[in-house]
Amino acid sequence: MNPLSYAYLIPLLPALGFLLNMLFGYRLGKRGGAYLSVGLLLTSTLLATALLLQVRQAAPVWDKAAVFEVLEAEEALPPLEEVLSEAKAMGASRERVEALEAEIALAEEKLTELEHEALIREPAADFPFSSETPWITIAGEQGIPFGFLLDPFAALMVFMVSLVSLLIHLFSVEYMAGEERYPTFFAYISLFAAAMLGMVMSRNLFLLLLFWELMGVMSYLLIGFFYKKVSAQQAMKKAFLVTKLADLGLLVGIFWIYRAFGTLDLLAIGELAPGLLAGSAGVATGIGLLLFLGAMGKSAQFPLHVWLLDAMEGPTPVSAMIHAATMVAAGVYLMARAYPILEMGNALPLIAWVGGLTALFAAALAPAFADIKKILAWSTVSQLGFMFLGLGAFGWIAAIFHLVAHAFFKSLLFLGSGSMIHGSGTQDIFAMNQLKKYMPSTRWTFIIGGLSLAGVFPFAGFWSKDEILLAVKNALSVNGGYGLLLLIGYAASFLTALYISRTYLIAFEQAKRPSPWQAAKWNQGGLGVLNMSAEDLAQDAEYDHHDTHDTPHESGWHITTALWVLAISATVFGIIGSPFTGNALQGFVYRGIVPELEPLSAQWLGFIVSTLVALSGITLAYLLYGNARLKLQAPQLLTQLLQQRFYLDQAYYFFAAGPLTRLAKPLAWFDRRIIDALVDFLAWLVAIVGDALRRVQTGRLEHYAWTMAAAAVVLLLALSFGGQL
Amino acid sequence: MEAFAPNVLAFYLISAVAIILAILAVTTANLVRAALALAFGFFSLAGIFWLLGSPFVAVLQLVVNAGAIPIVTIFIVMMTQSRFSQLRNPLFAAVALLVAIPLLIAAFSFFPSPATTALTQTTPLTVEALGVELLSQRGAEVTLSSGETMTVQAGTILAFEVTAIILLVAFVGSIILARRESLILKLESGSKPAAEGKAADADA
Amino acid sequence: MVFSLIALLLLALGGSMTLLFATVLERNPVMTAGGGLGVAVLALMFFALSYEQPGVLLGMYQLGGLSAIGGMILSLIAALTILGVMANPHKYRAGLSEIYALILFTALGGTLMIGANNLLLLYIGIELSSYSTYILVGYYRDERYSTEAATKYFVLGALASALLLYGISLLFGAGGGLYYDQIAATLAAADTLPALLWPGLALLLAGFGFKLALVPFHAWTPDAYQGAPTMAAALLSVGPKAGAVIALGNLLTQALGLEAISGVWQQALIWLAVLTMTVGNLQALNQRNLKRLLGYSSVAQLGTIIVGLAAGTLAGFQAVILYALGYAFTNIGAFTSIAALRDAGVGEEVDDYAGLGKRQPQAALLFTLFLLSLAGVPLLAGFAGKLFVFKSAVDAGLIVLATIAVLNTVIAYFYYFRVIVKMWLQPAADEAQPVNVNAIAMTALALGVIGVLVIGTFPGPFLEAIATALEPLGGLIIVGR
Amino acid sequence: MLTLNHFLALGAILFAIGLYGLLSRRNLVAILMSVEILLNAILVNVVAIARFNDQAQGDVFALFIIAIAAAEVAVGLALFLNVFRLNGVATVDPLRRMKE
Repeated sequence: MNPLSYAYLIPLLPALGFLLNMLFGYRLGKRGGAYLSVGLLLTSTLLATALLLQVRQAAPVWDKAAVFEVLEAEEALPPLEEVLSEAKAMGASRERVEALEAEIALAEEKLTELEHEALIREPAADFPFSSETPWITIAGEQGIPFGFLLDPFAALMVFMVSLVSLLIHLFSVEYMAGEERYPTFFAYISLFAAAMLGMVMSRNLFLLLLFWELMGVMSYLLIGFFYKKVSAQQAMKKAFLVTKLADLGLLVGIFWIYRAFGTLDLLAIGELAPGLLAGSAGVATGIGLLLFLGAMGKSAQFPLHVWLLDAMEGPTPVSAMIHAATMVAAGVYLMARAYPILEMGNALPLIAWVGGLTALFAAALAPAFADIKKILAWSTVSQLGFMFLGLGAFGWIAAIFHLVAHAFFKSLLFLGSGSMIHGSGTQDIFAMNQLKKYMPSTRWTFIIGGLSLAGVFPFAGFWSKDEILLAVKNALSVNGGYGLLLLIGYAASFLTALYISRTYLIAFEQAKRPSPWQAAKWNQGGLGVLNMSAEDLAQDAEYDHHDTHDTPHESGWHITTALWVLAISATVFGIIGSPFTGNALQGFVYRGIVPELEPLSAQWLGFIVSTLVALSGITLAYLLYGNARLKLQAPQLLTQLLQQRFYLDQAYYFFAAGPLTRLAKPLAWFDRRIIDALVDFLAWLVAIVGDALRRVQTGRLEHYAWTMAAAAVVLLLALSFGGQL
Repeated sequence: MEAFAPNVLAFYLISAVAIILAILAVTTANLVRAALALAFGFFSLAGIFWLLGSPFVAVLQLVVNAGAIPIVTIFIVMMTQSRFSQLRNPLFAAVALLVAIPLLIAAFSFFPSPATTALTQTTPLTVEALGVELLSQRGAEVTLSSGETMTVQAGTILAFEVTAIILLVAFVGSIILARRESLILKLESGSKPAAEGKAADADA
Repeated sequence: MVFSLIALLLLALGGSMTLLFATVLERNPVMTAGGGLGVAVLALMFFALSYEQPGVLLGMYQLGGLSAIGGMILSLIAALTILGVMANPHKYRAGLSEIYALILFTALGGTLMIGANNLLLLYIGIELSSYSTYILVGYYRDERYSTEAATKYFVLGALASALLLYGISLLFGAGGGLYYDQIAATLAAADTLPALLWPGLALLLAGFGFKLALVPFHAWTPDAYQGAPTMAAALLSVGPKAGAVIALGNLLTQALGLEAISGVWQQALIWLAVLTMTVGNLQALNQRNLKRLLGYSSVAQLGTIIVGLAAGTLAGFQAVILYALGYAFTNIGAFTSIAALRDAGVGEEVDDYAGLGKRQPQAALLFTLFLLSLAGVPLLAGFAGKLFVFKSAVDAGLIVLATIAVLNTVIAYFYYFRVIVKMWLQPAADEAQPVNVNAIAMTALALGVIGVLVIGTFPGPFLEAIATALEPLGGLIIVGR
Repeated sequence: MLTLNHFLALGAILFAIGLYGLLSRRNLVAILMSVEILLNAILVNVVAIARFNDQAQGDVFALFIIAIAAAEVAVGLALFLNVFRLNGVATVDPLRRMKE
């Protein structure tokens, strides 16, 4: 059975969940709607699993050892060609040139032979699966068809998104219980998942953009789910505005692609790009930067990361959804999809730098926070930075490897934090009271997630992060600047290990103690970051006043099941990208003729270094927070600076809001007095003319007949003489 | 002179009669007289058709246009008690002239020129050929009673069938619009269709 | 081929049979209405089955392709109109099956116009749909308004058909035959174009101008709509117009597609389009009666459709047909809303609609959607039609025309939104009593909205089908830049 | 010599007269008579053109015009009777309720 025959159901079922929950959610009993959503998504996940298996079945299989030989043979070619062109330029003898040419031909022949040998199994005839039905047809142009593209990359994403979304749904059944708008929540979050699933399956950029925007809308609604809170209102607006601003870039980029390629079909773009853009790196760079702008917004890259932290105003499952499976992954997905264009231009180093700096900057901020969700949010920003670093360092497969791995462990951590909040009634890690005593499942799964995040052998994060750092190291041969980025990457890894260990130690191991942050007047959230007045803050405080439990409790089976499944995924998943399995993942998802694999010999040094870096981070955290051997008081100024996120948000409000308001005042006057008056005048004129014309309609038959006959005669004269001329 | 060949003479004579009668028909105040003028005008047009070599059209013209229609018209003139048209509104006449004269000028300026074919060179149409055209398909080969075969040029059998529907519509329509009292209305005396359009009844 | 024939026979015989059984079924309005509806729906299905099977019926009528698409649009219009009538049959003198027969004959007339490959059948199709609509407009024989409307429509229609026929006779002289292919061949072979062609073309356009209610041949429209029974106005506003506009496109491209001629009719259509859109919209601005308002609005809409024909390209013709399809759903929906609300006791003046959003939210919502579609709001059928029409105009280099058209859309927003604002934002004049709209009317409205939404969101398949139908014409369109 | 132009001229003159009548008359029946003149003018055109081109289709067309004109008269007269019944006169004068 062709997977296309059922693939459309994968996004459709959660969308159906949305519809049913919106229409009947409140009539389906207490949890009826929720279980309905879970059931639909479970079906989607099963279908996604089938899809992944079928795509795997249809994909070509490579012999790893032979692939190395191919790669070697490939590398040997360019120097030979160089020699030949040099020889020609020098005016070498005919025999020499012929000999060189023969050598190249031989090498090429050998390469083809090797390639043939390395291919253990041919791909199926209809691989990659894709469908196309007419949707928007424009006479004389290609138009925009409606279609799915189910290549290995898409299949992998579909599997990850549906599985993680399913677990988040399951988690929410318990976590959101008792909420007033319980069915609405499930409706929204189902559609959110549907939009992401639809996006990764889209065959063309226009469809992708539609789902992208749908996701934007759903995130807006979900972040503002507690819409009674002023901070939630502000946060939803902020998220929407920032991502919308970035989407503008994406939109222009897509237009540009249509102009350059005459199509938005991803398959066609992939095939056309090397030929079309060969001589025009400028176009490729331009398109790449515009797309990157869109991705920066969705994937929260510096300096457009500001919305992500405040998106924590949404319920915790929403955060998990946004940070793991859907929203932020969209940007990385888009960039990976647009890779054929990106590699023809010069935008990649910039992307690498933005990613690297974001990774470091966010990892540095995380230890300054006490709100567990905010720590994890910074962690997401940082990890996304890693992904973009990988993308920018020519390692797009490494980036998506990390994307999927991150989806598993970050959703695990978020759901874990949700469980902790659920159990202890607070988000402040200092206020949580030795959770390890009360919440064993949460504790162990959190440890697994944390180790994975910190990049400790053998968890998923270890393998994927190392792939990225390896890509950066390899990129050194292209550009020396990547050397600095490699250092930045290691620094960020170190900080990552530090902040996640700190979180664990304080929340699970330590007894409850007064939070140092409560005392400071610049405490969490607050005026500047969300542009809220003091009254708003007070109002919010009243709204979310609830008791913290001194004796936390473990969560129910919905939550622990979700946690354990994710924990297993976060452990196991990395293995398929590791050298143990012959880098199965990299061999599955690739572009070009053969997968570009790395031999173990090139990797083991990186493994050791990153293990050391992670362990040192954990050790430092243990010394600082675990047994407090090391007493280190950060200067208040630094803490404040970090806490206020380098005052970046304030700067935005100051520069965007202040001068704009001042500028707006005269403009408003101009608008009211001149433009509006002009418009009013025009409207008045139109009304007057309309009224006059209305009176022309006298209601008298003879007048009508006269007009008609006269008009016919005029037409007759005009056409007759006009035609004759 | 050739200009005064018998058929030329006949044409001018009949045309003059037809034009004068037509003018009478559109200007006379007495509508009965106008209808009569119309009838005789159409009668003379039948002569034109005869002249053109189309006897069947001429006969049909006599029967329908010159016969039936003026009679029905006179009936309606009587029934609507409007034997005399409210007379000559100069404005109406002026406007009508203002439109009709340019039309005439325009129509006259676009005759095919020079017209070389004389009427005498055309072949009259037999009724049989007309019938064949009317009741067969385009391109069909038909053997005439004379033994000749002819290829059907137009073949209007479909139009002929559709015309039946038009006549049916006209027939039904006249009944709907003009029957004296609606039987159905009596049957359901409860519902007055007069409700529609009431809102505008204030003679806006 | 067979299916198209069956569909035509269904419309012709179905109408006749309804008349025949009128006496038997006189007292059973449901049977007669159901019969009429069934015929229309079946015809729609058979046309749909046949659109990829071209053929010629008795030498005069092109089966399949364009005529099937046209037949589908017209059968659909007939079905929706009949549904609207069914919603309150006693309004239309219950049991009188004539109304269903006349609706079916109007559709048949339109279909014949579209499929005609000669001037004779074109004329007969036009007259068939005209006579049927004359009678439908004057259907309330005891109503002064209805009779006045019908008389105005009839007298002007008679004038128009005389002009059209005079034009046809001149074209017959110029083209040496009644068949489009004969005319095209004669004209293409002529060294100089015959002089009779130009007055013929002018009078032809004048005649079609009346049918399509193009300014300045439009004066009858608002009066006829206001006075006619509402569903008759609904039919009148789309049925003959959809037929005539496609038939005109067919005639102009197939018989008069020669570049030297097309330049002239394009120019004429451009002027007519500009006049029609502008005057129609301006006259609509201050209308108080909703049916009159929709009458003027339909004038303006037709002006917009004509833009696609003026473009003179295949894409333009394609857009015209899509527009006509969407317009059919939208306008019948709007009129059905008015009829349904009227039956429920709401007046026909704009002011009567104040606060309707509270009194009858469902119907008000659907009506709003129809108005939005007429205004051309994205994702609705009206937008798709406008978009593709404007695009074809721009592609044909008619930038100024397209600009004027877009400006006109803005003017149109004023009066459509005036009604919407009235419904949703203003309090009801009388005590806000809920209004009951009956189920059949709601079904008709819902069908209309579904059509509007489907065409608005997924115009692709429709455009595709239309393109397939237009394919055989491609070679005949000599214009195209 | 009689040419096509003679007949077209006759047709044009009759058409102009009919148009004059249609535009100047106020009585509806008189207007209908004018319409008849218009149609007869066209008949002259059609038959003449057909004869000069030796085409039977013009004559056939003429038959249809006559038939359809008769149908038109039937509908029109029924309608005018109705106008008379409702207004007491059969002229255009009372037909001005709907305007603007």
